Amino acid sequence: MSDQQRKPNDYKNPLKPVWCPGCGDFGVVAALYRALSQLQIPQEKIAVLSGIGCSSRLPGYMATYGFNGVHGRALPVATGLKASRPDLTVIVAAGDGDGVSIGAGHFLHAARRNADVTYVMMDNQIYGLTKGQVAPTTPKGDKTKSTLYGNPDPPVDPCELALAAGATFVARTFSADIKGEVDILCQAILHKGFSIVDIISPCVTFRGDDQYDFWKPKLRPLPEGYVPSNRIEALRFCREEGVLTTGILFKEERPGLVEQQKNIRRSAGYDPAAPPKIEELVRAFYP
Amino acid sequence: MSDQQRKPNDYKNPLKPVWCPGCGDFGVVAALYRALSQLQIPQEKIAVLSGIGCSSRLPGYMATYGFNGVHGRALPVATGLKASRPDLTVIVAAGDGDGVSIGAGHFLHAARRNADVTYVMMDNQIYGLTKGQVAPTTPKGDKTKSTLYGNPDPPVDPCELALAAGATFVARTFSADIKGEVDILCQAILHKGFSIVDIISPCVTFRGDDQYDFWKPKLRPLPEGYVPSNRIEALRFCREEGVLTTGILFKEERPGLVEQQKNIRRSAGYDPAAPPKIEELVRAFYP
Amino acid sequence: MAASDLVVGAVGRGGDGVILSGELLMASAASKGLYGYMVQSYGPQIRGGESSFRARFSVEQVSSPGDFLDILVVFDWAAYEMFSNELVPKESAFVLFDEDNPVPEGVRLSGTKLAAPFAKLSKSASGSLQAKNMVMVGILGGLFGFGAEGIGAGVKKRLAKKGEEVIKKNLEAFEAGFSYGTANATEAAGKIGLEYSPGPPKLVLSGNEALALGALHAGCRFYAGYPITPSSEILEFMGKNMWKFGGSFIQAEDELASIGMVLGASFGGTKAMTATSGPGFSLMTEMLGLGSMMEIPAVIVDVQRTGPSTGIPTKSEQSDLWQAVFGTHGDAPRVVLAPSDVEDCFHAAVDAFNISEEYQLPVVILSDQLLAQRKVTLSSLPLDKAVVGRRTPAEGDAEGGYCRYRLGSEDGVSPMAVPGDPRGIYQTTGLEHNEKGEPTSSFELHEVMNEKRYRKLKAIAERYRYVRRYGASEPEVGILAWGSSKGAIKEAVAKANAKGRKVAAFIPELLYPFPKHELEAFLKPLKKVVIIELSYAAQFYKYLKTFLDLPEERVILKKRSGGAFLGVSEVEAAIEEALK
Amino acid sequence: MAASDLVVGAVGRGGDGVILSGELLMASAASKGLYGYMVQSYGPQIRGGESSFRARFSVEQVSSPGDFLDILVVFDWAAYEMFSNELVPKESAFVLFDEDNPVPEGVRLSGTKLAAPFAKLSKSASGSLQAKNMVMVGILGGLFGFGAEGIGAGVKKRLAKKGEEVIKKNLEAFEAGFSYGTANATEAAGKIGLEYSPGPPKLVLSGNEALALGALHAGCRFYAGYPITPSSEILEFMGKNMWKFGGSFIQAEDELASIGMVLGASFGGTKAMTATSGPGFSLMTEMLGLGSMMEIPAVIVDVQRTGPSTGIPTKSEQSDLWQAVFGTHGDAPRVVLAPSDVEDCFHAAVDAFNISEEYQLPVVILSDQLLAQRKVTLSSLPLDKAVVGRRTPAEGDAEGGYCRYRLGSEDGVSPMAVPGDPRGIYQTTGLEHNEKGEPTSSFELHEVMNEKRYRKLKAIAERYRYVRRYGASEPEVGILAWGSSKGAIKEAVAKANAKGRKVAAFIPELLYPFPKHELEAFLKPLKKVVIIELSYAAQFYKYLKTFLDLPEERVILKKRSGGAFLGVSEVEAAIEEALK
Ligand SMILES: Cc1ncc(C[n+]2csc(CCOP(=O)(O)OP(=O)(O)O)c2C)c(N)n1
Ligand SMILES: Cc1ncc(C[n+]2csc(CCOP(=O)(O)OP(=O)(O)O)c2C)c(N)n1
Ligand code: SF4
Ligand code: SF4
Ligand SMILES: [Mg+2]
Ligand SMILES: [Mg+2]
Repeated sequence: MSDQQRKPNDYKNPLKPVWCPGCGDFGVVAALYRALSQLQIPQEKIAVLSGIGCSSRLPGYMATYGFNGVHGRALPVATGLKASRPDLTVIVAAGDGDGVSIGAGHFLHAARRNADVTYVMMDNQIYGLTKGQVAPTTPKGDKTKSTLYGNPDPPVDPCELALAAGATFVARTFSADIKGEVDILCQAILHKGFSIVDIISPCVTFRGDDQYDFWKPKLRPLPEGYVPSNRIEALRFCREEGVLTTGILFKEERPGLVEQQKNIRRSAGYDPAAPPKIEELVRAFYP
Repeated sequence: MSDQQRKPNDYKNPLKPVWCPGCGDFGVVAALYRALSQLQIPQEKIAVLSGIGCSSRLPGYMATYGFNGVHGRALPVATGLKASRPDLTVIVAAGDGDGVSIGAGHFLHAARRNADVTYVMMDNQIYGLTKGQVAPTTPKGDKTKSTLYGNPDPPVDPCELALAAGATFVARTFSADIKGEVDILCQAILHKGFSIVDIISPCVTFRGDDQYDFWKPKLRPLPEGYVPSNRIEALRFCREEGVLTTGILFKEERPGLVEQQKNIRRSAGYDPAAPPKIEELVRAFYP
Repeated sequence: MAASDLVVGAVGRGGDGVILSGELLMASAASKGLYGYMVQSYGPQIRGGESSFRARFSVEQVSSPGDFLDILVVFDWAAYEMFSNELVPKESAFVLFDEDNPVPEGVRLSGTKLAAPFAKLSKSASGSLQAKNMVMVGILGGLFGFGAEGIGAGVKKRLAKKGEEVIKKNLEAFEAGFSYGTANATEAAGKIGLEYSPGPPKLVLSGNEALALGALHAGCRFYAGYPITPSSEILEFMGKNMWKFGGSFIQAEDELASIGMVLGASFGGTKAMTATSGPGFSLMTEMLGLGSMMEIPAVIVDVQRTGPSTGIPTKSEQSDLWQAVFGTHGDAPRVVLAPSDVEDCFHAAVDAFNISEEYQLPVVILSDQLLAQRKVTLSSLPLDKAVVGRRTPAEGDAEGGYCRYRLGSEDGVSPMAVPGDPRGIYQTTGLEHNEKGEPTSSFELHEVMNEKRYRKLKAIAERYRYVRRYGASEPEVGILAWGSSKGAIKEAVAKANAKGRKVAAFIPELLYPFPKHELEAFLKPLKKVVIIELSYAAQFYKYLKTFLDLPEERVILKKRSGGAFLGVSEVEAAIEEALK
Repeated sequence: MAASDLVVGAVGRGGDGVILSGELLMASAASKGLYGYMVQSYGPQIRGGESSFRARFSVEQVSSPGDFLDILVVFDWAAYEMFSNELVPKESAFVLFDEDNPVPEGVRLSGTKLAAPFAKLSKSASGSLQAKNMVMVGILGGLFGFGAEGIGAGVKKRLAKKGEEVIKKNLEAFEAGFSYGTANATEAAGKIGLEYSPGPPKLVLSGNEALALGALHAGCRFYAGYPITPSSEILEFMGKNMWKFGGSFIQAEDELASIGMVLGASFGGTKAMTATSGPGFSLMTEMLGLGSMMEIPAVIVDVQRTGPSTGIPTKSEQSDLWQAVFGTHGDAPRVVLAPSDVEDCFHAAVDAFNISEEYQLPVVILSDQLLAQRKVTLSSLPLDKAVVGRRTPAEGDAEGGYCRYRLGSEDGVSPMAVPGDPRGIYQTTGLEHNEKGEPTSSFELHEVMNEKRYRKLKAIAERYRYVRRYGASEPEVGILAWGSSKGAIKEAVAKANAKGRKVAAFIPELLYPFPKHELEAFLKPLKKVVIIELSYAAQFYKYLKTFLDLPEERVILKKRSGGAFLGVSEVEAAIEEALK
């Protein structure tokens, strides 16, 4: 494998996805296959992690290392993996409930730490796997299985939260726009530090079969010449009504977790060529 | 009590605080006594809740109902209490670790729901109770018990997070500025919906005895004529370096949790005068 | 001679409408006063995937979904493969399938095969294939003389939202099927039809619904929860109905918040509940301990599914017992109730609130997927069941200063003030505390406060002994089990008794504190004790050992993993082994 | 005749420097090759509050902090009130206090009272009152002939950061105290001085430090944790030292994240650990189950404190046993180790990593506050202790496709590929899965996978039987206990043996799977079995019953809440009762 060209399908494993026909998540995984192929990252050097949700089934369809853990906690797992194995490309696939409801705290902290992980948020504004309850991204007023009288709460915007928490790469795209997605995913994966790609990924079963028709006219690329370097500017494309701006909203260079940890090791005097002996540590405990 | 004037000391119970001499939290509790006295809220109509931390000891010093629960989870407890007992004034006292580390997810969601709770964040940029480890608010580079080589991560700003999550009242003040604090606390308590008051409250023991000298020259009130109605404008006073702007950064009217729930009850046909019988519900289960 | 008991199964995939057809059969049975019991199964796909039901109808109360089918309907043979373990027809069964979709090579199953024109009749009667399920219900009615009446009401109710036109088409498809069935009713088919005289209509309820109804009856006016299979129906029920009763409902951000909200509401004097399944329940254990320490009433429902970790979310198991009884750090008393049938779920909810409010501690209800998601018919719910409230400070209790944790009461309970009461102002804490609730690190206080908290369990154990006992009054073999296993056991015991076997079953519904004396009395005369449970680690067996000395030499342990129901024949085999 | 064993206690409040003086005494003892054992106590205030230490010094290894004091130093009588239960002087003791601060009316305590000029000498020698503690150490040295030598090095090391000037002043204060003490050494005072011949210097270590050292020795190269008393020293140690070994350290946002990070690192092939106390441990149980299901090595340290809930965070208890053994939903095998002294903490860490890596499952180390935060002297640490690694796919293991969860191995373990290995690519899940790791809802697979996961425990039980046994070889009375209680028990057993009592103690250090056969062998000859534990709910006793049949009629249960150490005399009383 290592010498020949890796095709998108080489990142796909033989399992047939259990997603509903028409689910947006098909687009996301297809874009991911292509992005990885474009970057030619060896399969064995990639780990895709997730929590629980329809979206979190994604690692199971990859021909890479995969980890489908518990609901809401994929980011800590990914952070631990990346910190200890900087040589791996670490990608997290998450649902909006997984990421900004039960996992909201971890999301903020992964962004703050600038953990070198690509966070692929499959944002469908609903709880898919548990069959249609309200998500923190569900529009206000919407009726769902758990908000029969209309969702009383305004939605949060994952990109806005990421910006507030200090994320260094924040982008938004649409699951059916494979080309746009592949491009953004490639950049996100190449980014040093925490990158979030908020992908609107329709749940046709619980948000309705018309989701694609609903979203398509709303999509709007970032304005020509937009430079994604100002946090406050980026916020103008968050929490939008009526439109959905796609593209890289924000990007900043700041040392990632891996680099920070390398620096600390250096300050602490770690010498890979001559690792210390435990005896030296023990000596400090003599009076 | 109900007829006579309630003095600040009437909100104080006889327990002697266990805070270190000089701790900023003394200022916070003193301001709270005064604010409640100013508002003349009956003690028995107030509940002060907290998690765990030096700051979370606060409810124990109040002559009101109090609940000192577990680390990081005071906001859900407060939300449950307020939703079911809208007649009570519900205040949460939290540390920065309690609120934006372990409790970060709850913080976001209480703000999003606009739960009618006043969140008093006693922000000391450190873990006090556990004796000096790094907090998510600790400045980058600072040495603490757990960051001996300097904190690698940038701090988060609780006000910025609150804004991103949809909080409707966001203010900042300083623990030793009792007058400013009392004023802001009064407004926060009167606010319908979620209000956060980020109070810089020095930990003299683990941040140094010079904390007051460090902060005082940095304090700056909001510019003359500032109208706290624009979220993006408010963000300019977040994550500041060198200065610390105090005052009400943002305020917005949006139905709080209590009002929302009242509306839903109305839509569902609840009639307090003629509450339904369980029999009626059961009837629906006959074929 | 027609049977008094009929087990029907059907399987198909998305679009086949299998589940709806099962529900219509249940509705029709209920409307005629028949007993019914239905379980459903799904493949991993949310829409368009495989699904099946099995339903049992009877003139007498049934307590299990039966082992083998009398009638099997297959819409899709690939889907059948998936559930073939769960849907095994009898030798005497009829297997129906679409004539366009014959039994594939290699599929071997017993019973008489009948090809029927599901698709064709659907198309001709309703203009589309969508009404295949209605045709099927019709054919069953015609062939086996069952389910014909009352179906109209069921269709109207279930499809009300879809409008007149849809209802009409569906009814037409049903009629087409029914005529076909009647016309083709062979003598053989007639034999397995149900013979019954209609009675007053029955309720159709799932365990989750019964539990939620019980909670509302008990006065629950606050619910916070987070969706999780197989408990979500409780959340959805509350999200729909709590408002009508003037209560509050919150879908929390996670389970940590759910239980936090419940404790907050209960601190405020409102009866409060949350429901979840294993993964969420594990997250709740820290605050379960807080409730125990602060002595706050709270009802926590854990609808068990197959574990560990995410396990098999849609299947039943009995492996959260340890977590319910022993979970959380420290010595934290709580009560654990385990309903064992759908009606019990209602009772358990009321009892849980009563115990929790009266004794001021968290009560866990251990339900399970089979109990929670099956639908059964019930004659009624006991809506006059007594409901008790919390002990609040009476005149005099606040004399000399109100003490939230006053020592000295016999049952360990001290009056709990409700915020708003000026005489009862107190501050509570999860730290160890003195009588007033002030933090302490005194060992002596810790010991007396532990004693106070545990004294409540003693009082509860003396007062409540929820136990179900079935079978022979002087048994030689006794079966010990809990939860949804009861159904199959009850039935197997009845069968064994009918054959003259001296067998009885003991099903504790109060698991902690355990009704020890009752069990000891039950065990005494036994020659053999059979413990049956669906937990690989034998959690029930080992738990019993913590509290009493089992007569090991007489014990036969029948434990296995969950993921498949306990079958009546499995229990029968265990009984025969014990009698040998 | 001078004693071979000396117990010193001191109490004061913020600014008195009590704790530092204790540490200096320990350092001085260690530098002379003496054995030492020190515990500290604090009031609830972080700074300026009450604090105390008690330290025991001896020429022989001691395993408990002793019951009563030979010397008590009181800087502040109000502070003394707070700890008076923990610091009870013997009849023959000397009680020292500042001459300006005499024994208040109403304080009654035994021993000879000695007023000493702590403040005055501090002022005159160092110019401030800050060096009172040094004067105290000096006076003790002068009076009782102990601790004088080696103190200089200790002061220099401890105060290095404060600079030359401070060190000089402190040493001068020490000298002033020492001269005063020597000049005033009464004959009586000489009597309780220690007589010893200096040996090679010893290590001074706490259990938390020993455990962290063990982890690094075992190859732990990833640590994630969240601060919590009494485990934070492990976090702080790792935050300081992990980097030097090229590893990673993260202070996580909470305990859910801590264990998540550990599982992530371990999935990547790195040995990983987290440490917490009860409240954090409760939060970890969901992902403990994930580790068990995914078969991922992970070491989780729970340093127990008094519960339930927040309890008494600074005091020891043995009440997280149930959570460690039974916590999490579902049937989730894990291993539980319980070190019983400071040196054991080192061993337990290495053993935990060895077992965890070899058998691919989470291992919990149950430490406790008394074990974790006490400081003792040790001759050495066994840095040659063997360390083993994980079974990874060998040549041929991936033939026909790599199966992460290959069935069929005798010990249930299947080779685990490390990301980066192209032949070992797999996807793991917390759902039940087949050999490849693909999700399944098959009951049959669930059963065999449960069996596979539990088979590991059988293999471990056969291979490891960590048990400590003390006392008579043919005992009549046997004591069963675990964890830090061992110290007092060992000492009480030795005393009883010296009096000819046939007593022995059995301390399992592998709690789960339990060394059943060893215990049965131990129990057989006993007339009486005394079970001693610091858990109100008797978690150990009840846990033992789950796995074996205790001879109930011969069992004496001595259980109580934690919050105060188990005393040697308490154990002696239990022994006498059993012998009666
Ligand atoms: C601790 C825990 N709580 C709840 C669940 C149940 N659960 C599974 S997925 C899910 C949410 C699904 O929504 P989302 O994360 O948006 O993913 P989607 O299915 O929409 O892709 C929930 C609540 C669980 N598995 N674990
Ligand atoms: C679940 C849990 N984890 C950890 C702790 C230990 N703990 C107590 S307070 C605290 C943090 C204190 O910092 P902060 O919230 O900023 O409050 P402060 O003491 O600074 O006021 C921690 C980690 C705990 N009590 N519970
Ligand atoms: S339920 Fe929704 S999110 Fe889940 S697979 Fe189906 S369409 Fe996709
Ligand atoms: S440790 Fe810091 S935060 Fe805590 S009481 Fe002392 S000064 Fe205040
Ligand atoms: Mg979603
Ligand atoms: Mg703090």
